[in-house]
Order: sequence, then C-alpha cells, then structure tokens
Amino acid sequence: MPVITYRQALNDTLGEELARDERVVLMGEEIGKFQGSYRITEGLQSEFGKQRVVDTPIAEEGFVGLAVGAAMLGMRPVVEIMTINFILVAIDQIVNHASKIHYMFGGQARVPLVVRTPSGGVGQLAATHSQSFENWFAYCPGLKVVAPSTPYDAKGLLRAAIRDDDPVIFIESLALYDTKGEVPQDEDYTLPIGKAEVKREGTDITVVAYSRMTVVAMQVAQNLEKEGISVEVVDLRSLRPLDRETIVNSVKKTSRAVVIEEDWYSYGIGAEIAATIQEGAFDYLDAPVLRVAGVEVPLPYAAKLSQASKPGAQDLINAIYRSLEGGKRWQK
Amino acid sequence: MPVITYRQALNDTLGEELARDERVVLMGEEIGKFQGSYRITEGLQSEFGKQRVVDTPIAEEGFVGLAVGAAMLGMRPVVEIMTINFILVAIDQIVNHASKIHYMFGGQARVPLVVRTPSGGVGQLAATHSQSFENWFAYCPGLKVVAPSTPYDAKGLLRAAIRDDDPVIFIESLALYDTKGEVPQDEDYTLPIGKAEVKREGTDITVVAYSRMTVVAMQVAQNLEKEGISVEVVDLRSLRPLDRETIVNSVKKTSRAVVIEEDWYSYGIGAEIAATIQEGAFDYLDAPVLRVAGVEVPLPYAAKLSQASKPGAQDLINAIYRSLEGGKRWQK
Amino acid sequence: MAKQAKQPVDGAEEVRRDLSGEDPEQLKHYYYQMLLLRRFEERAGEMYTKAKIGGYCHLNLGEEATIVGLMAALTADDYIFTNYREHGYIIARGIEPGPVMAELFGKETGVSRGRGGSMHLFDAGTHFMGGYAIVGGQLPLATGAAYALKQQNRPGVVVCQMGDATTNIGAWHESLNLAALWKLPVIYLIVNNGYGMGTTVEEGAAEPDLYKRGAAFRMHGERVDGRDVLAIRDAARRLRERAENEKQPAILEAVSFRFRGHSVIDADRYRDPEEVKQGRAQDPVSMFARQLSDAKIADDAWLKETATRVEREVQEAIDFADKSPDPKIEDLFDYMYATPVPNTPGREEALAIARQAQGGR
Amino acid sequence: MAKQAKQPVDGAEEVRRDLSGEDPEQLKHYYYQMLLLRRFEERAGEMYTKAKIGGYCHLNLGEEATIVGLMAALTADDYIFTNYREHGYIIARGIEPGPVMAELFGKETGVSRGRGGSMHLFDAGTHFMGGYAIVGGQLPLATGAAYALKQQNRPGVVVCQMGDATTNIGAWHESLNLAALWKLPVIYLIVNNGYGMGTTVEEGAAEPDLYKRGAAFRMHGERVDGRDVLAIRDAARRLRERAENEKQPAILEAVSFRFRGHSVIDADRYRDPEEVKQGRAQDPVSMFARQLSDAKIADDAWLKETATRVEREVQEAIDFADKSPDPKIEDLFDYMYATPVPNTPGREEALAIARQAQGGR
Ligand SMILES: Cc1ncc(C[n+]2csc(CCOP(=O)(O)OP(=O)(O)O)c2C)c(N)n1
Ligand SMILES: Cc1ncc(C[n+]2csc(CCOP(=O)(O)OP(=O)(O)O)c2C)c(N)n1
Ligand SMILES: [Mg+2]
Ligand SMILES: [Mg+2]
Repeated sequence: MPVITYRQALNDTLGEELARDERVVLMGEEIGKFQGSYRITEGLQSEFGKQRVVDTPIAEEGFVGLAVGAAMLGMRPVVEIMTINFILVAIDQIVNHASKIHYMFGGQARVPLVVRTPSGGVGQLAATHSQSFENWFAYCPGLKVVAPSTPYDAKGLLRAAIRDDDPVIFIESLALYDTKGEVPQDEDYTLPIGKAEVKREGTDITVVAYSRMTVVAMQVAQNLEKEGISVEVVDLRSLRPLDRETIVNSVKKTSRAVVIEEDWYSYGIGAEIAATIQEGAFDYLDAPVLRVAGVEVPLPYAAKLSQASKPGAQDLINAIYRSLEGGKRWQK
Repeated sequence: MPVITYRQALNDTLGEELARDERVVLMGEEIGKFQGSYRITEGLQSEFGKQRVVDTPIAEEGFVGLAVGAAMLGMRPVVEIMTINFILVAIDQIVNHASKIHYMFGGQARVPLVVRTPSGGVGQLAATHSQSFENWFAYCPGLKVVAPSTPYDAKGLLRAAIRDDDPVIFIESLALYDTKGEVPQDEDYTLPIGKAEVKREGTDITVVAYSRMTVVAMQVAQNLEKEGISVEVVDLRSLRPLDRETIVNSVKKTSRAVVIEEDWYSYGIGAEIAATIQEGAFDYLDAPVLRVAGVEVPLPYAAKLSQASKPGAQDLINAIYRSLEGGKRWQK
Repeated sequence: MAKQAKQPVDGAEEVRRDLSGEDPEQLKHYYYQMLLLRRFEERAGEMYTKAKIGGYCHLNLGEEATIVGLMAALTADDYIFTNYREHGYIIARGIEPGPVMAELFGKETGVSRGRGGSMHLFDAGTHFMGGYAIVGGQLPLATGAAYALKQQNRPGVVVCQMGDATTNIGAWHESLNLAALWKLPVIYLIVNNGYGMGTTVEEGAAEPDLYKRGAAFRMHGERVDGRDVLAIRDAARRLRERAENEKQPAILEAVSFRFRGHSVIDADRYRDPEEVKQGRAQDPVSMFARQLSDAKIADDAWLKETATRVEREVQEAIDFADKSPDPKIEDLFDYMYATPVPNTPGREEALAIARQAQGGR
Repeated sequence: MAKQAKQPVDGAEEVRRDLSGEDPEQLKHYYYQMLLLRRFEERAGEMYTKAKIGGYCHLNLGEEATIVGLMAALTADDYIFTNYREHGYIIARGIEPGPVMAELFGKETGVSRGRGGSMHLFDAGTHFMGGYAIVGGQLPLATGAAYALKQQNRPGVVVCQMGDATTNIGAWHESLNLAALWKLPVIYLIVNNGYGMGTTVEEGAAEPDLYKRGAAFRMHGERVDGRDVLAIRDAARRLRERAENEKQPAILEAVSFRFRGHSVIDADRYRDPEEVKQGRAQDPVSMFARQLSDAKIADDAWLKETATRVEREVQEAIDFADKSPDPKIEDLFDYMYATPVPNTPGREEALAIARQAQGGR
C-alpha cells in the first residue's frame, strides 16, 4: 500500500469527495488562493474552481452558520476553521444551531456539515493558539465528533463524515499533518463513526488515546514491549458517540488503564474515559485509571515552560509504571 | 436569621457591593429599566443610576469584552448574561481573553470580572434555552467557576467573586431563584472560592452535587434517612478550582458515591467527579461511582419528554439503591 | 424617543391608501389573514395563562400587516427564516392554525412534532425554515440558504426576519457582509417594533435608522410602514425581484408597534401607558378594516362573518391541539441523528426512561 | 484590485510634504524610530529562521510610518491595544528593543516575562495593553478601556489597532456600536495593508472603503496615507482631541503595503511579484529619508550615523535577549491567579513538573 502523509490523506479525500458529489463544497479562510494555512486544501481551488472551494472573509460565525443554512438546503459543506482556537467565535452556530436543527424541528431538516479543524499545540504557539476544545463538542448531543490518529483513519473518517447527514466535528492535529502511514489508493473505504479501534493488543494495561496521543501511545507501547510490558492501545477515533464497549472490554482484559490526552486535565476527555471505565469495569480494575494530560495553565510561550506543560511519552511511561506498581494498594 | 430567597440574596449582594465599592458596575441586557429578566437586579438602577447599572444592547461578545477591558483598567464589572445559552456568542472573550490575560502577560494585568448567568432548565424552555455549560468554563485554567445552591452560599460566593481579582463565572439556576434560606443580614461574610462543603453528614453513601441538584440531593437524603440510609451530601460550590480533597475524603468514609448533575451525562461535570473519586479513593470504593445526569438530547419542548430528559429526585434515589445493592459485585 | 419608531415613514397618523387598482378579493383575503393572526395570538396568550402552553411565548400582535404583506409577495420557491416571534409567519405562509397551536401545546401533531415549541416552529413543505431563539442566530442560516439557492441555480429568494434589536449583534454584520460580497438572493426583514424587550431602538443602535446600516456593505435598504399591508407587499415584491434576478440582497425595515409585553409573561411595566395607548390605537387590523369599508370593498356583514369564521378556525385549532396526543417517551431519541451510527441511544434506552418516568426503576 | 489600497489617498506615487513648519529634531527622531522598527523587524525575521523565535511571528515591515506617526500623537495618558502584529507599536511607545526581543526569544526578561511571545506583548507602565492574536479580540477590550476612562473621568483616549480584514468580524460591529452609542473616547485604527493573509480587502469587505463602515454607527471615519508619518500623526492628533474632549469615537484608516508574507513562515506566493515590487518601492522609510535630505534636515552623514546607531541598538537587543535567562519551570504557576484561592497548583506541583522535565519521575 502506498505510504502518504496525514495531510495528503485529507487533501486526497477532499478532492475525491468534491469530484464524487457536486453538493460538496469547501469553505474557509485562506483555503483557496493561499492554498490553506496548513496546506490541507492545496491545489483544490485550481482544480475545482472558486465556486467549490470558497475563500471566506474572517467571519467564522457568519460562514459556519452560512454553511449550516446551505446544508439545510441540500448542500454538503466542509468548513475549515484554521485552528480550533478560532472556533469560539463560531460556536453558537455549531452548538445552538447545527446540533439542534434535526431534533428540534422533529426531523424535518438535516445538517450534513463537516467542520474540520486542527486541535492541540505544536511549537510555541502560546496560550491563544494551542488549545483543545474537542471535549466541548463531544459533550453536545446532536453533534458527532471524530479525531483520527493516522492517515488511514483520517481518510476513512473524513469520507464517513462528509457522507453523513449530521453535523460532524472533524478534529485534526497540527503535529500529525506530516506523519505518514499506509493508505489504500483505490479502495473507497469508510470507517464507522461511533466506533473505537484497538490499535494494538496487549495484556498488562490499556492505554486509551485519540488523535496525536494515539501515536505517542503506540510508540510507548512498542518501547515498553522491550521491558516485557504488554500495552493494549485503544484509539477512540470517535469522541461522540463514544464507544464505551470497546474501552470497557479492553480494561476487563487488562485490569489497568491510563488515558493520555493533549487537553487540560480537569474536565477533559480523560475524565469521561476514567468515569466510564470505573463504571463499566469496576470489578476488573486492579488500579485506578490514571490520566496523563496537559498542565492546567494558559500555555506559556517560552519553549521550556511550553514543553513542560504538554503531555508526552515520558509522562505516559511514568503513569504506566505507577499503575503497574501500585496495583490495588495504590493511593494518591 | 432572616429567611430570604436566592433572588433576594443576589439582589442584596449586588446592591451592597455597588454601595461598598465604586469600581463595581453592573452590565447586561435589560438589567435596568426592565428590572432584569429574572428580576435579580430589580430596583438597582433607580438606586445607583444608569452609570452604575448599565443596560446594554444585544451584543454579548461586545459587552462582555468591554467589561474585560474595563476590568483591566481597574473597574470591577459584574456582567449578567440573561441565560447561559447566550454565553456562546461571548465565549471567545471569556476563554480566549479574560482567562488568559493575567498569565499570558506575565502578571501585568488583572481581570476582576464576574459573569453571572443562570444555567440549566426550568419549565419547557426547550433545546436552545435549557442548557448547562458550566463544565466548559470549569475546564479552563485562568477562570474560577462557582455555583451556589442556597441563598446563604449565593451571597457568600457572590461577595467573594466580586472582591476577587480574577474572572469568576458565577453560575445561578432559574429554578433556584425562588428558593429560600437563612441569610445573616449584618455580617459581611464571604465563602472561599475553591472549597466544597459537606452540606450534610452521612455514613452510607456520598452524593456529590452542585447548584440546584444540591437541593434535590438534600431532599433525597432527608427522605432516605427514614429508610435508614445515611447519605452524605457534598456540595461542590466551586467547580474550578475543584476541591478534590473534600470529595475524596467523604468517599473514603462512605465507600460509595453518586453524582447528580443537571448537565448532559457524557463529558459533564460528573465525569470529572467520578474520575477524581476513583483516582483518590480507589481502595475505599465498594461500588462504582454512578452518575445521574441529563438525558443526551437537545431538550424537547413537550412537557413529558422534557420532564423525562431531566434528572430528578427519583433518578437519584434509584442510583443510590443501585449503588448500595450492587456493592462490589455490581456490573453494568 | 420611541416616537420616531412609531410614526416611521411619513408621520401619518393612520394608513390611507388608494385601493382602486387592487383586486378586492385579494384585499379581503389579506384582511382575513390579518384577523386570523390577531385572534390566534390573542387566544395563544390566553392558552398560556391556562398553562396549556409552556416555555416562552412571543406574540405577533401589532405586526399582522407586516407578516401578511410579506407573505403576499413571496412565491412557493422562496424560503423563510425567522426569530422566535413567528406564529403569524408560519400561518400566513399557509400552515393551518391547528398544527401550529398543537406545537405550542407540545403535541405530536405540532409543526415540529412537539419537540420545538413556540420559539421553534418549522415546516419543510412550505419552506418555513424555522423559528430561532438565539438572537441573530437565523441570520447566518438564512444567508446560507440564499447561498445554496444561488449555487444550485434555483429560483427563489430567502427572507430573513428579525427584530430591530437584532441589528446590534455581530451575526448581523458578518451575515450581511457575506450576502453583499457574494451577491446572494436574500432580503433581511427588520421588524422594527420599537423595542428589544425593554430597550428602545435608540438605546441599542447608534444608527437608529436601521435600514441605513446596510451602508457598511453597500447594501440597499428601505423603510416601510409595517402597519400598511400593501406597502409591505409592494416593497417586498420589488426587493424580491431584485434579489432573484440581480442577486442583490437588501434590507427591508418594517416599522410597527408591539402591542403587548415582550413575551406573554412580560408585564410591560417599563413603557409609558400613554405611548402604548397611542401605539395600539394605530391598529393595523382595524385600520385596514376601515379602509376596506371606506372603499366599499367590505361591508359590515362581511366583516362580521369574517370575524366569526376566524373565531371558529382558531377555536378549532385549539380543539385540535387539545385533543392531539403527546409525544411518547419511547420516541425520545427519534430525530436524534439523521444518519444512525453505533453507540447512540435508541428505543431500548427510551423505553427504560419511559418506565422510570412512570415510577418504575 | 489591490491597486486602490496601494495608492490610497490621492494617487500620489510618493509622499511629498512641506516640512517647513516642523521641528527638525522631531522629524529626525521619527526617522530614527522608523528605521529602528525596520531593522528590528528584519532582524527578528532572521532570528526566526535561526529558531531563536518560535510560534507565529508577524512583522510590521512597511507599516513603520503609521506606527511612528500614531505614537507621536499620543500622550502618556492614552492606552493602546493591538493585534499580534505589534512589535513596532510597543517599541515606538517607548519600550527598549531589548525586552521586546527577549519576549520573542521567550525569556524571563521579556516584556511579558516570556509567557506571551511575539503575538502577546504587553507593558503596563506605558499603557501598552497587549497584542491579541484572535482576530477582532482586542476590539471589545479597547472599547472597555475607553469606557473605563470615561466612567472614571480620567484624561486620555484609547487606540485600538487592527488589520483591514478585521473589519469583517462580528466584534467590529458590536464594539463600534457600543463606542458610538456610549460616546467613548476611542480611535479604531485600521492598518490597511491590503491583505488579510492572502485575501485582498475587496475580497473580504463588501464596503472596501473601510473608513466608511462607521456609517452603521454614525461614526466619523478618515482615510490617510499610512506611509506618511506626518499625515498619520496629524490625523491621529485631530481624532484624539475629538475623542478626548467631545467623547466622539472615530475610525482612522491608514493605508500601507505589507512588505512580506503574512507571517515569517508565509512564502507570499499568492501575490503578483510585480505588485510586491511596486509596493516595496514606495518604502515609507526611504521615502522619508529622501524627504529629510531634500529639505536639508538630514545629511548623508547623519543618515549613516543613524543607521549605525540603529544597527547597534538592535544588535544589543539581540544580545540582551540571547543572554537573558529562560523562565524557570518552578515558576510555571506564577501569574495563574491574581487572587490565590485553595486547591490551585502552586510551587510544589511546579517543582514536580520541573523534576519530571529533567527526566525524573
Ligand atoms: C444571543 C441572545 N441574547 C439575548 C437573548 C434574549 N432575548 C430574547 S428576545 C430579545 C430581544 C430581541 O429584540 P428584537 O430583536 O427587537 O425582537 P423582538 O422581540 O422585538 O421581536 C432578547 C434580548 C437571546 N435570545 N439571544
Ligand atoms: C478569529 C480568528 N480567525 C482567524 C485567525 C487567523 N488569522 C490570523 S491573522 C489573520 C489575517 C488578519 O488580517 P488583517 O486583519 O488584515 O491583519 P494583518 O495580518 O494584515 O495585519 C487571520 C485570518 C485568527 N487569529 N483569529
Ligand atoms: Mg423589537
Ligand atoms: Mg491586513
């Protein structure tokens, strides 16, 4: 199978869906002439024209809402929000409108909308440009939220999202765009929204992750194998609906779990995962579910502070050790 | 001690703080001439004038941001957002600005701002007017988030919030405004932000709640006493910072816990509480922490559907029974 | 200061018009519709106090001419988005009062199947694309519908109704800029009823001549007497034409007077009683009745008959709503997702909730 | 289409001015400041490619005259809010280049103690109230500062800088409406550099004469050649006066040309090279040097000396930044809250994080 980047997988998929379905239209700031801030839409405006790949003014609330309205009339807009930090000015249209329209109007309207946006931090983008808000959207009934970790998943989930008749928040990651993986070129596969994947089987401990942290978890799992620790990695893929069964089943097998997430610790995605595991696998747990997450500060710019505030492989390894050591006797 | 309503406690406190500190100013839609949509600010504009009690146009992003800027120059604005549902259009100013300014600028500016807003549902306000978003704010470092459940707490926490030099999100509840309780009239007490309160001691099970659900929990606790079940009620009071110690200590004593919350189940406040408890009191738990929460739908208007979607006393009782019955053998 | 809003266009105390060029049957139909809206709203207010209706309930009293005039100008191709004060719009668009009242009653037969309520009416068939209850929320949506019409090369235009105070929110600016920039077939209808809750137009908008605010987008705007059904109709037709054929969006400001409080539960204590008295005196419904009489288009008998007919129709709507079934708790998760996916709650979970609601566990 | 933006005011190819009424020393100081900003930015770009600077970094190249002219008009009482393209503003406001460069380097000696970085500069002492990196975010804040000045009856005005493309976002509308409604002493400075990233003014704004957009608020607006330091200064002075004394907010649009890509990492491939060449040819710094020469205010020796001085000062700033200490991980939670409360992480937790960062557990 050809090996391509996550960026390429997204770019290919957008191009293919534009070609496949004329109702699909891309919208966002700088996605056309500028080729996309992170080059996800590179070349697409020249190929499909300005009517299908639409450059918008800086008016996120306006153009996200516009996309919702267009979706209600049968179009299938795929909107790019440059980074998730800027979604806050548009969030009313997503949460108070897109997520409610189908249900609140008794099924009379559909909102086949995809909002693509990178979450998390990279480099030293500092407090206003390094946040994760996927937990906010995952909280909202009426939305679907996916967060692929590999080029293969990115393609399969983006296809599924575009073909889905509900609003889907599609979480990308700046730090994943250049990562590579195998992606079949001729197969029109989709991945089911609402399903997690056991990305790696193991017996000693379950690590639950999504998006970029899955990549970290996979590396850690590989490294710890040399030490004789067998780590199972569950990649959530979908944050809403949440595949509780796959998570719980994994922990029933391993009896221990660590969640790694790039967002802030308190009230982050990991809280729901830990709560879910203790609810569903209480009698199987040999140690508390631990969470490895971002330090709770507005991310400082200075390189060392920034680095120290973000979760990484070493933090995960430490948590795994703690979980394995502590066993039933572990205490805070 | 005089018994007054939650509304009166808020109204009194706002008036007293306006009188005490001339830097305090109230702002919001319809808080003056209209006397406040829910009459929290009744009479204050006539008493303190239009300069201190400021009616704003419908421009939440604008006037919340304006209040942040004014706070940076030494004022102490207390902003009312009519209901938390409308905060979405202003959330960028709170999360990308107010919460970051002190830290990101290296401590050179302060944002002594209070944003008051009722959360949760009452009556049949339907999907766009019945939501809870306090978990979103509780997630954000740089903010403080409190949610009083009684008139006494409302007064003590509002005073503390107004006198605090950081942005505080002050969560009220439509359904609490008419509830009554004792409030000392001459004592200038404040309650510490960042501390939970054991509102009732018990030995069999801990119920963790906040805002209106504390009232439900207290009623349930009282009723179950007759059945010989001793319920300890922990009122969070502060969602950020979260007083993990008080919660965990309670569960160490009772060995069982249920969280009741008005927000949606997945990724709600209860997820963090459950995760916190299993982390901090793992070896003490005899049953998984259960969550009683809102059903995950855009709240339907029809009375019965609406009612069935909201958490209530009976749901809490059922969860307590389940927790007590299940014990160690409980499974999902 | 609210004076200006009340006597908007030419300071006329009462609408007077030459009706000679008009089809009398058409005029009588307008009157019938206006009276239907009037009585529907009055009775809805009554039903609210009887607790048949819950939540928030905003009435169109005083705005009947604007609504009927607008709808007379639209075609079946057109789409309408409104705010939460929309009962009249969906009725004037052609929906029977029954399913509208049923929605207010929260019944399964309601236009939104009881899920939406007063603020969230919808009818896909007539392109009534929803009442929206977040101020300004409908503006980007309507702009997007206009974008879709243009993109799909379809006939028709979009009307986006809103209140005066809505012109102060950011979504106004972003939406109108996009519509003007991309030349979208949309008419932004500002129903200037003088107030956003208790706030006058002048207290909220630094440019209180709201139709002029299009200047920020080089967008054409007009102000019309919203109590004059024909003036509204004609302006809407003209702007509709322009929007459809020249893809030129526009602002239409219709000035009228809000007869009661902001919503049914608002005691309206902040307005000068004299102002309210004057405002109500210029009642678009009775003014139109007088015009029709004066022009010998309608006689007393017809007016009386129409009143009776309307009374009966509204009563039938109430009866229909009353007798209609509630939505079933078993159906709680219906319409949750248009595309079903794994791990979403379904009928089984809904049944469990239903059992619990009946006192079970 | 961007042509209009480049030759904004009178179509003049080059700024030519009668300098006779001016204080020569003052003019020379403006030139020195402009050159300092120029070289600071050029070297900052260089430092970025050397990975001394991280994150995003936006330069003021081409906007020097606007910045220096503006600051010349302000008093110590005034407050300034800007966007993320603000290095020049804080320097021209009076902060040494050293702490500014140190901030870009992420050092403890930086103006925001290394916490903010290039996009988030701050200096409380000179009322430089911050660079903000969410487009439009600074508008409500600046409006609020003006509200505070008025409320507290203090002298001074607020300047709220932004880019051209920022006039398309909702916060623009809400902020200006509030400022006009409440008569706040604030000047909204639009730095029209022709582009928001790759989008021209005309592609983003349905009214591309941006200063006219104040019509929606009855707010006065002016357009000035942003390459003309004296024109900017004079306009800013006039509007400042009006704002302070008459509490009349205003829009000041300064038109200039963005010399490079949007940020340091933008290769600027979407602009016509010919346009860029032309734009750069009308360089405000060298044009002003020529003016000063022509008017015999500055001779070659002085210009050379000034260049040397600026070169040295910028190098010193780099050296200062280079030698400055990094913030310590132990201080990670400093500035977290202004009012300490229970259950927030403190030094102990920070020390644990520091240990872990050093490879410990
Ligand atoms: C974003 C937002 N803010 C506040 C409200 C509360 N609210 C509902 S209607 C209204 C007044 C709207 O006035 P106007 O636009 O003139 O419409 P009218 O009600 O007069 O028809 C307000 C403030 C809301 N629903 N949404
Ligand atoms: C709300 C928001 N949307 C998008 C961005 C990304 N972004 C940063 S700068 C910029 C262009 C701004 O252009 P302009 O206002 O003209 O300022 P300039 O950069 O030209 O100085 C964009 C789109 C952002 N930071 N915030
Ligand atoms: Mg109104
Ligand atoms: Mg620009």
